[in-house]
Amino acid sequence: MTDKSKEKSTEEWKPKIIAFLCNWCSYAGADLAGVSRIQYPPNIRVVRVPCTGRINPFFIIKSLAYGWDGILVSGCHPGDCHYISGNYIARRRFAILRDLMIFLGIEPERLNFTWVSAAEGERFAKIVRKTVENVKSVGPNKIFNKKW
Amino acid sequence: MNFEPKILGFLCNWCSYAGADLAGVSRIQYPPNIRVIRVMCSGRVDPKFIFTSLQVGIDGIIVMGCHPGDCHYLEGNYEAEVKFKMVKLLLNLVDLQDRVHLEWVSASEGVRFGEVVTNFTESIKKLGPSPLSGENFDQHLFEKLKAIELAADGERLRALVARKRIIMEEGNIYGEKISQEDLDEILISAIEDEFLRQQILLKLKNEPLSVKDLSQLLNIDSSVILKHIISLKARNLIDYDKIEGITPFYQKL
Amino acid sequence: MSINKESEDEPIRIGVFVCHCGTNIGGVLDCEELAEYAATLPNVVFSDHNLYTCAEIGLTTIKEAIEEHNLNRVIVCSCTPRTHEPLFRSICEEAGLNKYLFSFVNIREQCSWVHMKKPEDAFEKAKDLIKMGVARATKLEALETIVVDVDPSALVIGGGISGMNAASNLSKQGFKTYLVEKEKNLGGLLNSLYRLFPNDQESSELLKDIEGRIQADKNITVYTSSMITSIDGFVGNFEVEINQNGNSIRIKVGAIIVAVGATPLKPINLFGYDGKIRITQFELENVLKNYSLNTNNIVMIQCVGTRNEERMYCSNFCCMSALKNALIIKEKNPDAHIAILFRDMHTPGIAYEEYYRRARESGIIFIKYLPEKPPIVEENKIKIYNEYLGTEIIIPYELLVLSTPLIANEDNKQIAQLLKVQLEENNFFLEAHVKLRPNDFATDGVYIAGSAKWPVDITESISQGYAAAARASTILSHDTLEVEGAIAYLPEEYKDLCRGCEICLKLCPYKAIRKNEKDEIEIIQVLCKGCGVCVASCPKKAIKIKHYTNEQILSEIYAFGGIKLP
Amino acid sequence: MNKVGAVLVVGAGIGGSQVSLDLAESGYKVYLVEKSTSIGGVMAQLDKTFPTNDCAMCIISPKLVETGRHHNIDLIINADIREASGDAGNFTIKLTKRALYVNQEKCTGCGVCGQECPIEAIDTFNEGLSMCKATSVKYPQAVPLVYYINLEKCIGCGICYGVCKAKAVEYDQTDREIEINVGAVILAPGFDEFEPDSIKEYGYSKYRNVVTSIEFERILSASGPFAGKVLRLSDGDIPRKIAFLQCIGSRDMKRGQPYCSSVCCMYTAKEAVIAKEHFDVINPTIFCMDVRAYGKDFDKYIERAKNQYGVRYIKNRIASILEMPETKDLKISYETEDGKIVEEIFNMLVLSVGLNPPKDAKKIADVFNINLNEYNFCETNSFNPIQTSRPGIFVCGAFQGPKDIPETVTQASAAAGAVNVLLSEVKNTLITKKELPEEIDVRGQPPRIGVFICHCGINIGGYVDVPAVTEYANKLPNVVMADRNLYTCSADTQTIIKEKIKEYNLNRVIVASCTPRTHEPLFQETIREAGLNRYLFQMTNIRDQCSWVHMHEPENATEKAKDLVRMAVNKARRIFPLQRMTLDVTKNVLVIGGGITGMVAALDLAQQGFETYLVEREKELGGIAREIYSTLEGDNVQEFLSDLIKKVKTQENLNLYTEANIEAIDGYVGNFHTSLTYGDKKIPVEFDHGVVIVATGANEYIPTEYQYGEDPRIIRQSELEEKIYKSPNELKDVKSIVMIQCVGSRNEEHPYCSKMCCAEAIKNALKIKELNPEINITILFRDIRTYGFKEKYYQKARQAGVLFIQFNDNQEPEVKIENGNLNIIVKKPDVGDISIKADLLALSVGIVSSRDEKEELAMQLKVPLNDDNFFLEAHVKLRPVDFATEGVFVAGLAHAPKPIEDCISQAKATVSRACTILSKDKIEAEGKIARIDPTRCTGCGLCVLNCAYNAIELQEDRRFGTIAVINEALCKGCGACSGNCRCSAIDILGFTGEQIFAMIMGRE
Repeated sequence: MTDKSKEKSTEEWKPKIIAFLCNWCSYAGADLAGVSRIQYPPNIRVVRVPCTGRINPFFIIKSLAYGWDGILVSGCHPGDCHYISGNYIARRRFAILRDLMIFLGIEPERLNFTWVSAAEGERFAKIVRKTVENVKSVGPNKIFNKKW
Repeated sequence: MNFEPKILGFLCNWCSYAGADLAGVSRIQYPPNIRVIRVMCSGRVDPKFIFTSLQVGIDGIIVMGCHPGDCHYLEGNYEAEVKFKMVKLLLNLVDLQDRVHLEWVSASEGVRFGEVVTNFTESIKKLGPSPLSGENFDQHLFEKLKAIELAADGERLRALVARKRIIMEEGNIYGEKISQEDLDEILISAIEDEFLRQQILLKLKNEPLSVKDLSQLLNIDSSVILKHIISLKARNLIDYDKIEGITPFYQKL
Repeated sequence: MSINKESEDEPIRIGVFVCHCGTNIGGVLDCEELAEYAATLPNVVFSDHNLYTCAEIGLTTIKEAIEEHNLNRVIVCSCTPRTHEPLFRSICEEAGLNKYLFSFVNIREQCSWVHMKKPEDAFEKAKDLIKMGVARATKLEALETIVVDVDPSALVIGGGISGMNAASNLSKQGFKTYLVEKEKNLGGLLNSLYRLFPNDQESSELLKDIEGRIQADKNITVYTSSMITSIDGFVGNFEVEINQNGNSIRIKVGAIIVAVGATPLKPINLFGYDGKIRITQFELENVLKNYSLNTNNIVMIQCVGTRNEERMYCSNFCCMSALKNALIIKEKNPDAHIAILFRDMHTPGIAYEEYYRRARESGIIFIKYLPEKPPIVEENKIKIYNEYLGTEIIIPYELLVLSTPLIANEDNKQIAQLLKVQLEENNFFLEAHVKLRPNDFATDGVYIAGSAKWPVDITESISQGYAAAARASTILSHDTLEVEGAIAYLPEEYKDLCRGCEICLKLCPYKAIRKNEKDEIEIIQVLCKGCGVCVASCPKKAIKIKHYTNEQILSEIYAFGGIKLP
Repeated sequence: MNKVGAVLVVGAGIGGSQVSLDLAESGYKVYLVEKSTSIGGVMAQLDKTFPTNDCAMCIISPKLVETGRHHNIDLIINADIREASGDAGNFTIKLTKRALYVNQEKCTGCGVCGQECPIEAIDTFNEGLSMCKATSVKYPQAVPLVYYINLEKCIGCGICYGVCKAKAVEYDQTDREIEINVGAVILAPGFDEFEPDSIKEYGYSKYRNVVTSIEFERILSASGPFAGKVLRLSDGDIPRKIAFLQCIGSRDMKRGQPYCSSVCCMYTAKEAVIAKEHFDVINPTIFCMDVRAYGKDFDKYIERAKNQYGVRYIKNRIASILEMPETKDLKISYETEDGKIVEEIFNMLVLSVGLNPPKDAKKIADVFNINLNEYNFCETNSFNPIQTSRPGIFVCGAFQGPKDIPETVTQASAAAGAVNVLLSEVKNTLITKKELPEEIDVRGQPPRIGVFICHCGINIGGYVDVPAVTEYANKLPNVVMADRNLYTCSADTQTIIKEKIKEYNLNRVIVASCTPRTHEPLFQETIREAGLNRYLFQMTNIRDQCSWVHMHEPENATEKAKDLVRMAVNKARRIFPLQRMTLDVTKNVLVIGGGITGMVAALDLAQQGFETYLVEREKELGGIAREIYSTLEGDNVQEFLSDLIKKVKTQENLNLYTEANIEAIDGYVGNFHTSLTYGDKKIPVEFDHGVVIVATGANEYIPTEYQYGEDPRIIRQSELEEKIYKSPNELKDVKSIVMIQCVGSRNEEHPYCSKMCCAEAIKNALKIKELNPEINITILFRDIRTYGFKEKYYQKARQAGVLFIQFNDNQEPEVKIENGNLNIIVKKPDVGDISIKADLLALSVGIVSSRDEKEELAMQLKVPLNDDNFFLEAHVKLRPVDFATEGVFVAGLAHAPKPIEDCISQAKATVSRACTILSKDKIEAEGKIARIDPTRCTGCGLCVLNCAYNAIELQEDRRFGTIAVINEALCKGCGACSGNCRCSAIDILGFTGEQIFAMIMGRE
């Protein structure tokens, strides 16, 4: 690491986090946070997907490869899935993915999987805060050198 | 010891300040305790000025404007009156209401200006030094006054007061006139709410506190505190901090 | 425009000048010591004391000190800013200092003179006042005065006697004048009058004279049968749209005079009014024009439909009209029996009282009636209770004349809205101040004359026309208009705070605040007078005021309180 | 008289919304009239719902949005019905729409008016636990999202008018009279909660820590006043011990209502469980009389509450409540099972309040001229629970009697079914259909993207630098124009968008504004009107998820907005038109099962002219109902049944196959093909149909316990009923009858409640007492579950001298036959064993469903069974008669044990659900669905397992071998298959991997 990049990392570093939200619960929860004007850090960029079940593990890996500092995946609470069982499938999938990523040397703090319901605006904000904190705690994504 | 109160006067440029000048020209003698701040119109006197004055230990504050109907700016003194009424109501909450006074003095009333200042100075002398003056001022009261200032400075009370006169005199948007009493009732309840909320916020500024802590510190029933905690939370001014045992703590955002 | 000596980085350098004012101040306060005290205050780099600061030598001292000590704030501690501020401000400007960087401390009217017997306390007070003045001066900012161009032309609304005189007067001063009349002819009520009191001139004569002058005047454009449809802009720069018979005409003027006059009341359902043998005083004028009266018994009733609950005002000229017309009848037909039933005769001034005397001498009978016992009008007689006799009198009549008041025009409301000016409770126009600004509106650049404001007679109408013209010329005679710099404004960085609640807009007495086409609050600088009510009321605290900022006032409070708050 | 193809629905809770959607989808114009300002009713207030603990808002809000947007539903909020005249088929309704003082069309729901309003009011949605403003919206996710002015509180300051950028505030609005013409009316006004103020002993509104269950619901809710923290009101602490008191205002002859409110036992258990879930320190205790967990999977829930969450149940009413002055805790004294009075301190007390008829029930009855029952609920009868006393006016939901959400939804659909029968000939006469221009073919064109960025008044523009974002958007690749609007959703902006599409020849449109959840359909409609395929649209949310949540960081918010716009552009560059597949619908129905349920459904459908095939396995129609003579309420079942059978046999369009055996059911929604054999000769027959209704029923349990079958005196309840009705003489010498409840129910083998056995026992007991009051009847029970109005008969039975003895769950009575004497021994720990001599022992047996019988059909239809071998519906709460597989429905005992009226409700509900499909000539499938790349598919079949909708099959392909094939008609586009496909052979149209990668990548 050069001195210059060191310098850069010490100044106000704003982690970029990509969030995959399921359309029916978490996206609605994020909307509710907005309607209730609950403030949270502006580091996340949301990609709306129909269901967490739709999230290919590849999306996560690619996101890291493209230099996002952290990932947030949020779906319906267990049992609340609009598509009956999609979130269960996602849960199993991410449990494995997480192990794999940790095995690859990726800090688990970058990978944040959670549930947020349509009534949990406050919780959504809290989770974003927590996610940003988590990602901040491990610093910029350096595992993948690819920059845009 | 002879108590010489510090008195601050806010005088409108066109009537009262001229009246004070006339008192001078006429060599009318009055107690030298008053210091004057000239404003263009008594309507300019932001309630904040009065609360700040009390906070810095001034013993008495008098606001003077043109007589009703004489305002150089047509109706600024009426606005001053409405605002002053709120100031009184707020100061009632901490028993400082007698330290402020509103009076109309015209440019020709030099003698009267002298009388008004004399009387007000006397009344403040009788009250004795402000509990907020001196080195060992009442910290508790100071904080309460700060809360009052913030309450008066908040959007809600400012909006209510700014529209009060129109609603009373010209009628509201439905074309009805609401009586002073009814509006005062609404205003008083808003004042009480905002005062308490600001007190809570001030307390939370220093450290996270629980409802029970706040209840004890402010000597207000804890269920009432909780009610306002909910309102403050809904306004995103405070949030949960932590839970100790079974007691949630709140922090200011 | 003065050079702004202050720049952001420049440290604040205050000069304090304490005035002895002969012995006025110096006799009570130790000015030298005050000057020394001032020197100890933060940011004060220079202090001095003079015998008369306002004298040439004092002023020179200030100028020199500004130069020498590179002062960027000047404080004079002397008399009252109300009289002397302009002087010191101009001295500062001459020395290249923005006039708003000058501050005044009143230690004479409000200190030495009023606490002569307590010089020690007065001294302490003076110190405090200086301390407060210095604190305020530290926070002062240089302000620019706003200059707007003035369109040297005027619009007069209403072509009656008042409006015509105003127009003629303005034109004579060299201002292009537009005279708008809603009727086909100029003249207004003059058209319906016969002779005029107190000189018994024929109305038509007067009308012919003035109308001739107006029509001949190239500087006056007359629009008859015309209505104002819109008025935009502000003092010096009004944009007016006139509708003449369906054609739209747009003009630009610097000032506007409202001289729309008033309308005589038709006393429907009062005293048996029928327009034939029971007519109004105005209708009588017409009868008198080509004298066709062959009746001997004439009764006049005063205060018909006025000074009652519905119209709590006196119409001012009706007593004189009645006297005048009665005398005309007497003149034509000395045998006529005329009785005037009145409540109070209003004949102010020498000429008018003279008229009254003549009427009495000519044998006209005056009978007072009480408002609670008004005359009872029957087929051809009138019953009236006489307070002095304690009985009812019966008077036969062939012609009954009712003196009715002028009432506000129906379209006053509409015009008021266009001009954003106020009406009073009877829908007459409301002047800015009844005593001090009788022909001004609160809105700058708009003036009022004649019966539009209040029923007045011809004489008064003419003088008000002149007065309004004179007021308008104070604006029009300048190429540009310098507007007060200490005004309210919505700073760019606070614009986002504003939610558009319109509280300020409703409170502003000068209509200086409006919502623009983007639905944003906008303060029209030239209209603002800087009273600060909007600032003290804005719930979002988005509106600020210059020269009386919160920071400035609070700094004074802190200085006095002696505690520095965080 | 001309029938009118429109329906009035009164009340827009979950019932009213369901009925409206059903009818709107079936081709009727619906006027949905709601007295408050937003739809959703009580369900929107709930935190979670039992028994699944689903988040109420998650599952209801999509439904509400759909209701609010449906082009056949005319939503009239804040309105009261004044008059209803006319007859079935043609009513004239006069109603008053009260002024909102906000223009509904103009209001964008941005909420600035509420924020700036200086007047506070009590928030009724939060049950008074928090404050709202005099200008407010009912709740943040309200549909329609319209603010209104609370005139009682408003002082008329006019601030809201000034701050409303949309100029929607209209103070001069007045109440508006509306007259509408409809063919039928459905009443769904719901209920009002019992107000416990009247019962002083509970201390409600006197003691701060006593709350009602609905208040507690808001306390639990994540969007409630405490944001989901369970706090007590006196001091904001978490209550360690919460006591729940059941039956407040229910089953209370003196101070409340005599009936059972049906839902309280379950919601109390749910509240206790959720409270425990929120904070483990909370220890809930429930004081109750009986635990009435009679619904599907309810008992399991109670068991979980007890065992998993440690919820303590005390089967006693409490004696007194006292507030401790210092701590504000509550001292409760109650009687233990062994008769001791004990005192216990609780930190908080929740009163499980009952359901009362709506406060305006009498007014509703007057306006519509219908009868109310003795409790002021709507009067109906057992065999037609949705029909009011006036033809053409139907009822559903809690106004008919206290009930939970699934039953309400079922009844709502049932009412819709009844309307379908009444108005079938005027179907599709009043609905609107938009003429759309032909779609522009954009194939082969490079993307030409237009970006519209919304200021949303100040909601976005106040925090995000919209001009900067617009400028930024303009520079992005393929963007040919970017523009900004004050309100992109306003009508005039729609015109602008259309003009710009023409002017710039746009083939992709992006709107950056609020949430696509509510506004995407609007913009899609706009671009479709301009000739673009609706999938050529992208929306990005820079308000709810950007400007509103980063108000204090305008620069970062602007940066985020730019990123979001760029991500949308990147995706838009890769989107392409999608076509919604349309399918022809075969307007025939297969109804499987010829019991009451199946017959009612078949009859209702055939009456509408749909060709209906009713298939019964046995020779006789009638199923289990053949053994039932009377309902608890005294209705004659046999008469009803024979009448029904007669109708079925003579009904036109109704093809009846008895002794039938279904060989195969193929196909999918709209296009099923069935082959079966019927009659003793096994005649084969084949037919096509569009939908399937499963009404295969269930069986009575044949007990092995209590020595059943070993002694003629030990019989089943149904055998006793037969005796009563057929041979009452046999009972002549009987002096003592004992009944044992829960035989074969609520045990390990059958862990569910059979719902009807308590009623059966009481029904028989009452009938016997009627025949001979001298006979001693003892009912041994665990809980008496006479829910709803059935409680009345429980009271009656007790008054008639029937003895009720409770036995503990783990201490079943013993049957001893000694010396020919039949003795039943009940163990009571407090008083010792009780021995009762009986001449007859009637066993109240449950309903069971056998896997052997059901499995084959389940396989044929690809629908699931639950652990108890009943069919599993798509969603317990909101789709109670649907299967996840589209076009297949379930009703009656096949779904779960239930009494006849519930079966009929479900039958009618399936009729309505079927009509939503059958009423259309073509059905449109989802456009955003899965697509398989056959070259990559290895045919592993994992996706087949993952698909919740049975939309994937493995098929042999000539070129590729075994591959997965998507049934486009069934696919919902959830993407579970795609995410799991190990060869990345499956992609989701509209959310393709490429598109999402583009969003991930596109950072400069």
